Amino acid sequence: MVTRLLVANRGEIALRIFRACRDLGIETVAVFSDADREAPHVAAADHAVRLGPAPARESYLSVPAILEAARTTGATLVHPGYGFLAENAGFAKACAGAGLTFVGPPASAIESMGSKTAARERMIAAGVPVVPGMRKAAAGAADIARFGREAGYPLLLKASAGGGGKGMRRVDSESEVAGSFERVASEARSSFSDGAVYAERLVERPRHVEVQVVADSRGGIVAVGERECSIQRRHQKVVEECPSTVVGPDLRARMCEAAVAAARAVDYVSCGTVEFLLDASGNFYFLEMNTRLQVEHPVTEEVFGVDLATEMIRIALGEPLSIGAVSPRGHAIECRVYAEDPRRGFAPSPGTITAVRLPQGPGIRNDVAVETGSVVPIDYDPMLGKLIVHGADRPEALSRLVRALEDYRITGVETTLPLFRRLVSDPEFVSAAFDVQWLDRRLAAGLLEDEASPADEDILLSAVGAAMAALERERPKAGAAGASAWRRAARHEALR
Amino acid sequence: MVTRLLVANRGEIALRIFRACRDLGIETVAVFSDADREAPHVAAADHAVRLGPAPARESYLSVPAILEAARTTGATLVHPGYGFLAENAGFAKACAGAGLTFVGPPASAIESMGSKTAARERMIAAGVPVVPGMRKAAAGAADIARFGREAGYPLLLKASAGGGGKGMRRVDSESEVAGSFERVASEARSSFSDGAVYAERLVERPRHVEVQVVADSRGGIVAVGERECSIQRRHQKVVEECPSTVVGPDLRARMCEAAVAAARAVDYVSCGTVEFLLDASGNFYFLEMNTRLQVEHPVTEEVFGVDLATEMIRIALGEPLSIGAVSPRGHAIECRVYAEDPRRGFAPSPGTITAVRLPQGPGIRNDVAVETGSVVPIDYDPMLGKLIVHGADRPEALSRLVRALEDYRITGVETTLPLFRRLVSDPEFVSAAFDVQWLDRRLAAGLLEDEASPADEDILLSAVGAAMAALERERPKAGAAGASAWRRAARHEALR
Amino acid sequence: MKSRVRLILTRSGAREEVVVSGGPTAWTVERAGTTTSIDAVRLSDGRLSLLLADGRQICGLVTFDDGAAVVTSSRGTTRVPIENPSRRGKRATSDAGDESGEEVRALMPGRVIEVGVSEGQSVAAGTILLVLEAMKMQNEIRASRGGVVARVGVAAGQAVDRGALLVAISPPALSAS
Amino acid sequence: MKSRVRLILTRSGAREEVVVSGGPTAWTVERAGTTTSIDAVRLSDGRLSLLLADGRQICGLVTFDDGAAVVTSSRGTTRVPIENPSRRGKRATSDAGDESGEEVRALMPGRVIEVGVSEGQSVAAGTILLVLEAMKMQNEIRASRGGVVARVGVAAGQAVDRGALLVAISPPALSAS
Repeated sequence: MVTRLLVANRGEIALRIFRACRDLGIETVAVFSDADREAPHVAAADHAVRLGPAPARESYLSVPAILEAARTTGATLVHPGYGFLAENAGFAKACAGAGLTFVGPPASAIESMGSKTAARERMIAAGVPVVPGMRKAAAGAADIARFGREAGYPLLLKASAGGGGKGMRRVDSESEVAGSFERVASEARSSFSDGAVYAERLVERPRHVEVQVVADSRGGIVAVGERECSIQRRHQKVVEECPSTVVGPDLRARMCEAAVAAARAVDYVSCGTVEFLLDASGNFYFLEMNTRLQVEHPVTEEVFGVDLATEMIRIALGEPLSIGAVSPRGHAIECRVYAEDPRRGFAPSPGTITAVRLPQGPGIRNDVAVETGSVVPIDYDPMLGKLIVHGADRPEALSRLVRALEDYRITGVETTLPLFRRLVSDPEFVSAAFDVQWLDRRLAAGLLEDEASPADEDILLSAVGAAMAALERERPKAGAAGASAWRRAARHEALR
Repeated sequence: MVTRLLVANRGEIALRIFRACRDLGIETVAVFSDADREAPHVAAADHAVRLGPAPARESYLSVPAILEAARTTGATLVHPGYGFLAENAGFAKACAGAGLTFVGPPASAIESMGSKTAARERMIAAGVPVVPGMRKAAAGAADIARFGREAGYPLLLKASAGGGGKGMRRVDSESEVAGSFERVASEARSSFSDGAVYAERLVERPRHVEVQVVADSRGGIVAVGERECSIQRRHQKVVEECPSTVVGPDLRARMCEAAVAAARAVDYVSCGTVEFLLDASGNFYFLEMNTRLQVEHPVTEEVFGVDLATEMIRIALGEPLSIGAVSPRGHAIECRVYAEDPRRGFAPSPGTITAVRLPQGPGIRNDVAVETGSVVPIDYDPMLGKLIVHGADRPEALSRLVRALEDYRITGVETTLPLFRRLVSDPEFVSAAFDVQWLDRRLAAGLLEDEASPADEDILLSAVGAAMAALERERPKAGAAGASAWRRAARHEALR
Repeated sequence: MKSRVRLILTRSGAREEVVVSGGPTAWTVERAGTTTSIDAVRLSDGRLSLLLADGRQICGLVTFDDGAAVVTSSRGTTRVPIENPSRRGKRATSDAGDESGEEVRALMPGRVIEVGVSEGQSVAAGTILLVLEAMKMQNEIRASRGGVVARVGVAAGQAVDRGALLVAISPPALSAS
Repeated sequence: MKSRVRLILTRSGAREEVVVSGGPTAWTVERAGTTTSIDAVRLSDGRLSLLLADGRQICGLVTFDDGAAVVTSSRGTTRVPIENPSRRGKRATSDAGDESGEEVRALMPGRVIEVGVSEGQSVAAGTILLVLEAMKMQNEIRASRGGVVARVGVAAGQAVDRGALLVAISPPALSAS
């Protein structure tokens, strides 16, 4: 019987999973909304089924439509990608209920990791380090001071009912405890009608370092090194690397061990990622576990020479791990290319891609879901794809990244490429001296604002360009570029 | 002072060297003929200088024009690429004479390996195995029989003055010696006015396996594994792999040792390749040494995680080897994409490329020198570029190759892509059961002739395509694709 | 915006009638008693994407060349001779035109090395008309049928583009004058 | 086929006169007393490639937008305001047109969530005209100068394309009637 896999997603992750299927000899099924009939992920599949109108809730989030598409096409495997229905335990259960194999972790593991508080308790039980914090609200300032003596300063006071940055206050020493406690408690009472306050250790300028784990359904599990994902804009990852420059062999071993313990604690099966905060002293703390294949998985693939997407499918089919004791080689960096305008506050820039020119040559991988003529709809996440570079070490990877960014061209929509071009010439980025707030600080300090003033080269291009345009207007078939265009047109004619 | 490197070449190898320069922070200088003013290698360089008219002897082979271009642009390094002036000792000397650093081996090493007979003598002296042969012409049949008893059968009798396949005869046993000797001697007398005949061991159905060596100017030398290059059409390599499936660790060690001895024997410096014939019993024989960077170098780069092009430049600048004890990982395959029509005897297919769509995703590298709109001139070798795939093992590399070939599109000229699409489904190719004559036998047996008859899919596409075309003719702005095109045009308008 | 076309397609020598109706995106294809519903769009790279009712997708580039559809897809390139019976009149005329002589055109750009015939000369099928060099290879261009050289469009040494008229040959019947 | 244009380019606020003559590929650029010879071609991807006498290449895409050349190259994107004095008359007219009012257009496709003004209403600079949603983000569109709403081109709930006219504002002086 033919094995057929449906990807309940769109864009580059759908293409990535389809490529994995083709490498495994599995037939592919795309689903699409009315905005995507002509999208590359649809054209790339052996089967394709319309889900519904453009809004995600009527298409890519519609569980009944997706299950029906699987039934129509005879798909037996369903891959959620990332976003949309990934990490939705209900969807995993619905697939199982319809007799389909969900390519991902058990619904129970998704659920366990989905609740942040329950996950924290489980991690503590499994011996995975978490940010030290009081397990219940403080009865008074004395409770806070006692915790501070145990855990060390600085602390972060938090309103139990708070959220979104409200009702939080930094405390640097015991002398500040009493005043700060009163202030947070009073703010909590007025804002949330609940004066409960607790404290946790404040991790200063942490890095985001995560560990890739892969577990099969027979008890096999392996950690495939770490990824450095500290380059974030408003908590969204923008650039990821493998390995992290600040993780040495000993720390790596301890982080991998903790990640495996975290995955084991929820009986994890499939590819997953355990995210940690890492402080300057090399202490790391469990942040959360992403129970899916992540956007940034390619940097691990390049450095470890593995294929996480095919491995994930093989595991769903009941096969044992094929990834054994792999070792890293070189350094990889990924840039997420979004249709956003970095010069206008990263406003989305949907529209039609008038031309795409991808970089190529040694050390460059493109996982990109747009082509010349593609439409970037207004309805979804505006990620166009990912640029992944790989080199023998970080300096070589960076050189290749600079080269790739110079060669990369997308016209028709604004993209985040200009941001990356600035980043690669930033000394702190080049020396990897960053933390999770670094990019936001850099942007606030005007990273993108000192617009280059035109160089002599630009003056010459403008002047000759204007003269050529004038000549072409006057003599459409005899001007400089006109001659060229005409010559080309003539050649085209000759080909008919 | 700025370091500036001139590439005395065009096409994909010029782009490859320019990428290496950019990764090293070296400025680039392109040279071009009148056929190449708009070629991608010119647009990719910091400087570009016209050499002369299209014919190679007036441009890419014109040493004075190239030296003048270096002088004009202040280039201090000259890279010959492959073909044209690579392996031309006179050019290497002319560069030195003009005060330029030639990025390649010493002229003396080029000369030593350039003479096949002198190279053979040197290899024998250095203990590098060569095909056993008589060192002078036979005085009579008895000499041949004596050699046959030493070296073993089959033998190949050759007219000393012969060449191009003429004046050669296979001898399978001693009983055939006398008759064959007379026949070859008489043919030699009539064809070449010289009856001298000698014998050598006939290597049956050999593979072409070559070893990459890299040597610096300080005595450092390393062999970076082997490449399997047996897939050849009329002695031209078509597909190359790394590693060879028939070379185990012991054989590899012996071949690498022999390659290092060969390079040392001519005081080799730079990247170079020692080519061997390998028989079914694991005996290998020196064939020749290519004193340049080869077309197929990327498969070694992918498997060993090294950059041979940057290493070659570093060595020319006097730096020591940066490649140490590297170890292979996975398997890589390269296909040479030519503008040739495999269905018409591989006739060259110059013209304008109307569209290029390169494959992408995991395990795929494109070293390609054409873009949409590029012209493939009639004046030069019609190689468009190379597709290189890499996987954890040969089966994974092959799967990725199949996928890449499905995704690859070049229109406007005919290409060798259809040949590769047939090859990857050939059981002997898939099991690597081939030798240097294998592809020629396969082509003679009609590998490309059993043209697929249209499938139901093709019938449906033809019928709907015809109906859509009819509708579009009638209502240019309201037909199926017309609507689509119109919608896109409208979007373009809106962007202005 | 609806359309209905009757076509005769030839596959492996067998002729098959197909009726295609609908449009611009929803089509019905009737062949040999079966009816297939198809959603068809042209993608930005020019390929057609057909979706069948069971979700199966057929994707490929369709171009038309000399009375045939040329279909290029991941399965390779195939040629499907196609007739539009409602246009039979025109076809017939153009067929007659084909039979009236031969126009030998350059299949690739190159340089003319030698011209072996002159206007008015009678040639047999297989006669070498001229030698064209492209990419260092010399190609002998031969007549595919007999006749009289009506025109020589190039001279030795001349560079020619793909598609350029090299030699026109009239059939013997028309060459009396 | 030869041409000669006098242009005024503005860089960092300073105006510079440039005379470009020649064509179609060989150009001479005169600026501030220096003369540069340039070989220029347009590449198949639309970029210009300029070669100077010392072999230096300058490569980039040049487009023209609202009286400026926009140059995109590996150095980034810069904007060079450019005037063609021989066309000054036309420019002046169009400048006057600019001053006669404001047309607020959609900078990206989206949906109109809310329209805050109606035709005939007086608005101050900064007044929220409407709210446009694109990719889940709500963007407040404000008037950049005061005036009277001459036209509201959209309604709440409506999807708009990039470039669509949202609101037209007449200057106060013209809004009496």
